[in-house]
Amino acid sequence: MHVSTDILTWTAVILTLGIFSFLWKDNPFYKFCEHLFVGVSLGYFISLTWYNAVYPDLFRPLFVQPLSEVSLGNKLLLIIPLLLGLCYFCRFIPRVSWLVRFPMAFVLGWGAGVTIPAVFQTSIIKQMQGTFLTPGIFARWDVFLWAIVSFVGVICSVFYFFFSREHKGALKLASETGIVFLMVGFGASFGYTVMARMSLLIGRFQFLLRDWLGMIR
Amino acid sequence: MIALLILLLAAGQVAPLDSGVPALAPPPAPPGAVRAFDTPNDAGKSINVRWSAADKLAETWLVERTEPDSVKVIASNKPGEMSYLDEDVRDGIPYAYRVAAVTAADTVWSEPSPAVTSSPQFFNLSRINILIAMAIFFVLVIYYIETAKKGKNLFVRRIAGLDAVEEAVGRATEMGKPIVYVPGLGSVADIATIASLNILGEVAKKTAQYDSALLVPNRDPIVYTVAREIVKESYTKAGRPDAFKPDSVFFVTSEQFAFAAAVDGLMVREKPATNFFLGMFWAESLVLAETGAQTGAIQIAGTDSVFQLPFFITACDYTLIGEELYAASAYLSREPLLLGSLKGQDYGKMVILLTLVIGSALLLLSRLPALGFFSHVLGFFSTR
Amino acid sequence: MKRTIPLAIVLIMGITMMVQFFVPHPVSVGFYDLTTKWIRIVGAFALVLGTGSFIMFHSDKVRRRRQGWYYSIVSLIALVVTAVIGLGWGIRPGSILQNVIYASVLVPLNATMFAILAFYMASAAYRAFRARTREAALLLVAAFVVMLGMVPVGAAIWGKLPELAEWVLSVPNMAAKRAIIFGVALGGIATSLKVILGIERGWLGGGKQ
Amino acid sequence: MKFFEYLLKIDRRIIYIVMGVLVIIPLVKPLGLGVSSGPRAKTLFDAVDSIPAGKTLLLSVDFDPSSMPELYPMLAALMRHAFAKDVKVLLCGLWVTGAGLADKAVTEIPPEYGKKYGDDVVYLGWKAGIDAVILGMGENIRNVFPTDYYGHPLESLAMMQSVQRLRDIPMAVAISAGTPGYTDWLNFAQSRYGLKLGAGVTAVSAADAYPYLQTGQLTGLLAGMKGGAEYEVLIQKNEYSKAYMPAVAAMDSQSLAHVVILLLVIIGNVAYFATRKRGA
Repeated sequence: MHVSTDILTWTAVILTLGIFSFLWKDNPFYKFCEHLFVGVSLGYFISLTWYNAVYPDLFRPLFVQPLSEVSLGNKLLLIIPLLLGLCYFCRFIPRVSWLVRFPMAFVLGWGAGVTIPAVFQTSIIKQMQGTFLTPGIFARWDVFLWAIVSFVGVICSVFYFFFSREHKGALKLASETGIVFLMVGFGASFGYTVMARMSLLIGRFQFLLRDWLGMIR
Repeated sequence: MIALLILLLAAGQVAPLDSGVPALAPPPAPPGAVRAFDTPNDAGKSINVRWSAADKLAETWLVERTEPDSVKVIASNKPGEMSYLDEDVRDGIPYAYRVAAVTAADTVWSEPSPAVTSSPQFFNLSRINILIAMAIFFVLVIYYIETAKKGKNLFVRRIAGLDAVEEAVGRATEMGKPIVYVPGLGSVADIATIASLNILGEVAKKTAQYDSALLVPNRDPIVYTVAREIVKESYTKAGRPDAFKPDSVFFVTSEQFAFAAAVDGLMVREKPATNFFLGMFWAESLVLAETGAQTGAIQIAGTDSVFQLPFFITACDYTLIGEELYAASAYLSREPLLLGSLKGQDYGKMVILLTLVIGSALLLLSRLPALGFFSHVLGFFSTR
Repeated sequence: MKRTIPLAIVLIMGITMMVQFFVPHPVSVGFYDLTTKWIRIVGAFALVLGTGSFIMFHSDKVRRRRQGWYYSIVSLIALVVTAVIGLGWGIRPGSILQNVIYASVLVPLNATMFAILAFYMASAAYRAFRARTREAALLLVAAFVVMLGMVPVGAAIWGKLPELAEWVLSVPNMAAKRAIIFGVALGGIATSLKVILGIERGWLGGGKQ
Repeated sequence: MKFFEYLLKIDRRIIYIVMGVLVIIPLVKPLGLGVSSGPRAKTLFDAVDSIPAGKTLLLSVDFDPSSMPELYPMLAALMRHAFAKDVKVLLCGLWVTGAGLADKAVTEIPPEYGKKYGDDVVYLGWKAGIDAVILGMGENIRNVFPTDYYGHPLESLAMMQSVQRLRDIPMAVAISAGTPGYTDWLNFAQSRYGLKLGAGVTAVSAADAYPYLQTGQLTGLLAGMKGGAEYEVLIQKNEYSKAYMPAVAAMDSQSLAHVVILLLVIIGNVAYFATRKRGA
């Protein structure tokens, strides 16, 4: 077992223990780490956004590249997103703060316009195609049985989320079956969430035991 | 050039150069049904070439393109691949294609296909199914929003979690303990937060009538300002403007876990009779629900985050699952916009279910010999 | 003017992008490429908005000496130092930003923040997860099956457990998730439609004009 | 009944200590419970295995450090598998915080197989605008990534000559911790460009991927650390790698941790119902 002497590993260890200390009691060491975390992650995001988006897509073609590489037409075109982006600044100037609505409108409108057909394609049409009962279900008894069970499960679960009529009679039976499917579905998510959190904890302990204390390979 | 030489050899019956060559294999039959057509539903500049193999002898296929000023072999395919997508063509120029079956000894060309020009299309026919689905759903949503606007009473069924609200506020008043209402950690743009704020308005009306204490901690500064307005308005509507305490609605912090820790401290100190956790939640939902359960309060939770619902369902007394949260806010606020779009979505779901049932019936019937064409139903739902 | 133009932009952009989805013509594909580039640029400026409110929030807390103000100084210094190093010496691998700040500060903080959730999970499992209702009991049973079925020890307890876990995941869970996907998809589409048609105006941020 | 009341009042820090100790023990002294191999991991393995040498496997790094324990072993195993089969690897990412992780993989793993940057592996870097990035890559990769993460123009990289757009790539695997992630690759690449798509996801979002597996949109799935361990075992069994297998080593702790959680739930409920019946 040989403890690492690398300053960077020690920084990481101190910060890891700082966050773990919140489990015992909320303390100044934890508060320091948390505020450090918020500041560093925003600074990191700004740096990456500049080098990966703003500089190559806007700054270089507009200001750095000569007219031979980027035609005047394209340069003028780039003025539009630049102006739209600058409108975000107006949010802090009370008199013109409504200008921030222009870039928001552009982003929201574009996003909604792109999302609606894509969601129809992948989440509705494609999923419906997967839900249909096809002649293929007659292949084997268990394939047939589970295909019917799944089909009924989808129908009943959707009926559980039906709000236009009181759940009585047949609708009550359907929504009761639906809730059973939903609960098993949530149970599966619960099981996987436990698995995920445990993996993260194990990952942190592996870091402490291997990179810091050198106790495991 | 080599092809020419081989042809000469075969045609001229000249003795084969090396005697080791076995008797010449019979020449392969030319590929049949050579078809070239402009690739549909695309941005142009691409032509599809298809052919069928007359026999099994061909080892490779050669595809040759003739355009007004040049003739070029553009591809050589393995025996199995009997199609080629030619994408370095220009729109509006006529092209003709020939395909050759090539074996070690022979190259036999097919008849040239009729000339074809590539062109872009203005509508992608393979996406007609998505267009129809969109049209149906848009009509439903807009129709119901309009009817709701005209004041027509739209029925929304009772939701389990909401019955508990009446009882929960009553219990708080009897025990003389406060109610903690957490409108989630999301922002004003999240649907779940908007739904939660609508429900907060109704809960505030009840706490005004019963004169019990209401505490509303917030994580988002904008949600905090909106929440305070809503509670103030509810107290005035309930005829108790004086009972409204401004600092009962307060901003805590925007850091996720610091907020959870602060609300935990509040619940342990105040020992509220009822906790409401309605809105957007992330991993901190566990921290809140656990501490709340420990203090013995009735807990009513609601979120549309599938990952956090399992924790609320097991740790709280009542849970509004996903769309029930939206329906609850439409039900309580009776706001035409919310009612209309909720009804539109409801009947949208019914259209999906109906299509699934009828479609499945047709598909299963398609096994019968006479009704084979029903199998195209599945094709209609394919996506490219 | 301050409301009609943004609403017009949302309507025009929404409709054009929906139509563009159905038109494979090069002009439409070209329009798509152009607008996607613009979205990336405008998106980067939105970050400026976030940074601005972050700085205002923390500097206000320091100026007013409100409770815990010295922690806000830590946040502000951390932001400035990281941004200066990142923008100054670049983000290429081996740069200070990547080797020091990213690997030894951001990674441990981010990973540990999630790791402590495992501990909360343990205490909540013991103190809060009750089979209060029929539904909660059903949920816990399904969770047991999946949790045990997904790890080798489950197979040791009962040979068929992994198979049962696989069945729970591919039949009931799949049916439930598909129903939820339909509901969420329609919900999202309805909201997007209301934004495009100007029925949903929450994003305008209220205000009199 | 006093005993049950005491049980319910246990301070949560005691539970934390019990949990911590039980997870650390197997890490230091493995119990050797082994790893079962699921069908989903095998499907993905076979799909990657069938990629002809010289072709390119696209890996999208859409996760951040907090999901590293679950997803980084998958990234490493997939790269080792590709290199062992002389398949070229192209990396890109939709998460800004994933950039550092992809860079770590590109610096550490290729040397194990004597692979050179630019010829056998290229990392394009991270880009904002999720659907804009994927659709852009579908039309022409250079539109979205004029240069790679290290600033070299794509023309200068030998491997990129044969890869202009998504149609030139036989298969992609999206390793995602949430959104943006594999669902975006499904929405904007798989259906639009017919790209064969596999996914590596965190355990928590695995349950939601099943509908897409059933429709065939997804070719194979690695779920959580267990999925990573299964893939590590598969590439080791086929002699594609002899490297240390972090995910497999962690599976013993994972097993023990799950058993602890289940026991805690059971004891908690027993104590709850015992006291409630008497106290009600």
